[in-house]
Amino acid sequence: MSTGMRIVDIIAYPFIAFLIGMLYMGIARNIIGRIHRRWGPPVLQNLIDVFKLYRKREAGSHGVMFHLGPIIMVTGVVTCLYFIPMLSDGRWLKGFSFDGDLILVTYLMVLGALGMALGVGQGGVPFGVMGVTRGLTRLIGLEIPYFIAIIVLMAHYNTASINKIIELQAGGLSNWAMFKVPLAFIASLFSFWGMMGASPFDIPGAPQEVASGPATEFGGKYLALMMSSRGIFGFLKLTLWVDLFMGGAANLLILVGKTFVLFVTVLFVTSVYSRFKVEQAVDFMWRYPTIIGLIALVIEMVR
Amino acid sequence: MSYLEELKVKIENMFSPEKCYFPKENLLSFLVSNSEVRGALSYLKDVEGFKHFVMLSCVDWLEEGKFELVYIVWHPEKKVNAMVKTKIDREKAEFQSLHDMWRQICTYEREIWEMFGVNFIGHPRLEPFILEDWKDMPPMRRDFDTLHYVNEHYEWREGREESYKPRDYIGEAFDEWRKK
Amino acid sequence: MSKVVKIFHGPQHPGITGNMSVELDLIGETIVKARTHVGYLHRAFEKLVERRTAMQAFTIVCRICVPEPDPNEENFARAIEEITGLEVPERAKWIRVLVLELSRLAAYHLWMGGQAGSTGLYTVPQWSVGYRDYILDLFEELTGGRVYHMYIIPGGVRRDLPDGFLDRVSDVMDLIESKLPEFDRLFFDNAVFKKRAIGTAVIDPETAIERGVVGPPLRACGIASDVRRDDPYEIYDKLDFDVITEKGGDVYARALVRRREMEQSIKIIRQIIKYIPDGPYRTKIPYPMNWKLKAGETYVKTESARGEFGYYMVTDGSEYIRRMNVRGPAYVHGVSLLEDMLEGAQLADVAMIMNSLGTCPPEIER
Amino acid sequence: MCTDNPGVWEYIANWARKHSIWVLAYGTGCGAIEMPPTMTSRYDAERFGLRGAATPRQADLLIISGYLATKTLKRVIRTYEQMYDPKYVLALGSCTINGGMYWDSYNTIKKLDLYIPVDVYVAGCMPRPEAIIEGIIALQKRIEEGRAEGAKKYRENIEWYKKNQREVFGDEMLPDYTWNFEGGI
Repeated sequence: MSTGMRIVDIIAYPFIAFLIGMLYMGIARNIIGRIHRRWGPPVLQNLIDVFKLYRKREAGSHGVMFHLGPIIMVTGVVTCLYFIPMLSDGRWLKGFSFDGDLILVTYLMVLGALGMALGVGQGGVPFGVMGVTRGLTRLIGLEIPYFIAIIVLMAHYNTASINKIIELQAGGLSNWAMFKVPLAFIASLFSFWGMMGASPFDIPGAPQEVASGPATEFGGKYLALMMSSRGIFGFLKLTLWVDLFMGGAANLLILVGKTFVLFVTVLFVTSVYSRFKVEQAVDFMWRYPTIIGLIALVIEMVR
Repeated sequence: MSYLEELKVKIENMFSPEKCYFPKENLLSFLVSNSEVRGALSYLKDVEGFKHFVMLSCVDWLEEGKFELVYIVWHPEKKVNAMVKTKIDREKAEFQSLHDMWRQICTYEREIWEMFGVNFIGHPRLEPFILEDWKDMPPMRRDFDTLHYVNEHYEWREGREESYKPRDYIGEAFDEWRKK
Repeated sequence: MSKVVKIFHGPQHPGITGNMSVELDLIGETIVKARTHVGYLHRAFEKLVERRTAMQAFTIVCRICVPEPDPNEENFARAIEEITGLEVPERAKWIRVLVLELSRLAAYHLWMGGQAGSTGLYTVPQWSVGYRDYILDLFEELTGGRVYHMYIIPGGVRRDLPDGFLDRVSDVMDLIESKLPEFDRLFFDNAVFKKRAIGTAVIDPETAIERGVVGPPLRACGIASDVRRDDPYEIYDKLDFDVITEKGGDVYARALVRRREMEQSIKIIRQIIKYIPDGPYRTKIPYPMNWKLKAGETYVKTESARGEFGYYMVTDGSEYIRRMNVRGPAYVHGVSLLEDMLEGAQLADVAMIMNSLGTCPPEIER
Repeated sequence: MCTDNPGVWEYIANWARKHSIWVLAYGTGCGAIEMPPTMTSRYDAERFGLRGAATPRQADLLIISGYLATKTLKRVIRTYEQMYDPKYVLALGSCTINGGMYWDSYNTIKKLDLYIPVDVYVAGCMPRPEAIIEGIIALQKRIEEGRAEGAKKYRENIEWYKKNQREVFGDEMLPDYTWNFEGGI
């Protein structure tokens, strides 16, 4: 691949994630609309929303960190994105994967939340601070089953490279990690729902409790940045799970198909459950998914 | 003799109610002097079992120069209401606070303090309840003219004053409707 | 972390029912002190009623409580009737009860949406508010208004039932009844909702009576208190229905009481459809523009969806009402009781507790 | 930034604004009772790109649903000033237009447009959900034509608005919010 092509590839990387992520959020609003027995907005609604927010004329500020918060969030998300290969075969959209990138990705995924916390801290809105506190507390709950699942996976395939894991899953459905280490997949699915903000775990931004949580004081361009990064982050997580457990994707069509299936499970969960309180969520996460994950770990060690 | 009629006799013996009668079947209403209110209410609550406090109201009898405080209680077992009334002086509107008998009286007293200007002695929290930055006289007093206040403080949209008088119009419309 | 954070929860906040605000002192997520602030909806109804004749006043009283206006009309009409001695025809009484029960069903649907929405379950409000519209359509056909009806006037009701109206009521009742199990599955049996609601904001029976709690919150403590049974008005003594009680006194028990009362309302409406008599639907009233109301006083009450709704009315022989004082259930639930319930609760529960107590700001401040 | 000559971007932006109106969830009066039916499954205002926003910073449209008590008016002005330009106001109900049935009430305002700029009035008591949707469509038309410039009007006539507000509030005036700076810091 020539250097020019490589540059195009790298520039296209976040944009593809952004577009698909935004489209998914639009489709989500549609599907949820159908569950609500109504039509729902157009599919492109989220893109229109983001564009409108970028074109807001005013945006108040509370200082430097308030500016930087959303920017750190986007940076963290995009950096993280580059280490997750979208397509396994061919030369396109491979990202910068290397041996041991799974560990790096795991840490980079938290960076967005931390950037947000810094920005909100300067906003001075108690709801925002409260939302961030809730978000970080929830993170403690979510990370445990996720880490256990990752450890099981790494032990099973004896590698910490996402690309290697994808390669080892090649060759048919039965080779997928979700069937090879089913318990680890189930454990990781709970924390996946939590990370996607699906309903029992959508605590940080609960409108009835803390207005809109971390985003309370952010409007206009800041909110647009946050929405964009949320779109990218959503697609990032979907891709990561497809890579780790569902055998990766050879071309964009397969990637979209697999991520979409995973995405729909999130929607169904989100529309039939109430919201936990934060300590209930942590309690839940440290109980069922963690136990399932530990069993998977024991099985893996015995094998 | 029903329970309420017995109660009426008891109350007439015990207190000196000015006017003790039944406005309707299961409601006993009597007017006592200021000093007897607490006694009457605690008799109703502790001896007779009128455990549920319904409401405290205030009526402005401008012509007599009196405020009438009305305490309504409910008997959860016998299913009857009783109404204890007392008249206080309008010029020096003061009364003892009864918030220690039922907690929710606090709220009612706070509203009456604000709306009628009755000062409840011993109330823990006499602070503005509904109105904010109110500088005029307490608005529920009968000598407060709300239309005058509106004319002073707000601007009317043009066209409203030229329209028909609703009062006359409703009268005519009602006449026509009645003929049909 | 022991730093106290002060939060103004409302008036502009999605978790507040209506337009009021709660000032919360928080340590972490736990509330140490709560103060309610009301008055954002004060329209001075009690003052306005003093300036209007009875017939003019009856059109504005329904605005006192927005989610369920009919108990206000009923109270006002019955207070005037009791003071002036007007006789209401039999058919009018049955129609009034029909309207009251329909409006109770509509209010419970709205409550269900609010309660589910307050815990983050957004599918239920979408469905229940949608089904509530079927009832509003019935109201529109009967009275001409979706929300404010101005239908129950002193001396009867404003007009007779349209042709075939009862059949349509029957259809809507069948539809609503068939949808109730859906809500059971989605909401009342929802594991997460149960986990959050059971044991939250418990009221014990003694304090409930002492503090003036009425309606579903009182019945959720196991006390069978219902104005429809205790002090029957209109024709409730002729109808067969149960007073629902639950043990527990928490948010979940209150939800279950309301859920089971919806079935009772449907049962009552079915009886009305079956047994409603023929006859005139209102009596002749004196010329309304100078209708001198006999001097007198009365206290009337109606069981609304949130509990006992009372009117204290005094007349002095003129054509105007001397004083009308409204005692909405939220007056007690939404101010002093709410403050006590919130102390020690968590920030996440505020919306849930407000909804389950049936806080309705417009009737607190009128 | 505020531009006097709308270019292509402004034209596209207006199109986007028209199709993405976030409503501030503030039920100021009894009109709030018809907002749930408007937003939920029967009338489904989300088809037009309407969405609830939890905080004023994110909202585009402030719906004044019915009468405003003076105590609420203070909060409404505060909320309005916190919203970011471009922002719109839709007033529901006769009571916002001329006082409606509360014409002689000492605690409700009679003319909303004295205190904040109103883009669309919807008459009625209560306006039905259809009427609300029609009002929103009228607002969309104004946005598309670039005529919904309430914030600009507010900034330009700030003395007049503040004078009117002072008549109601007396000395207890609000602190100033974001109206006095343009395009952020």
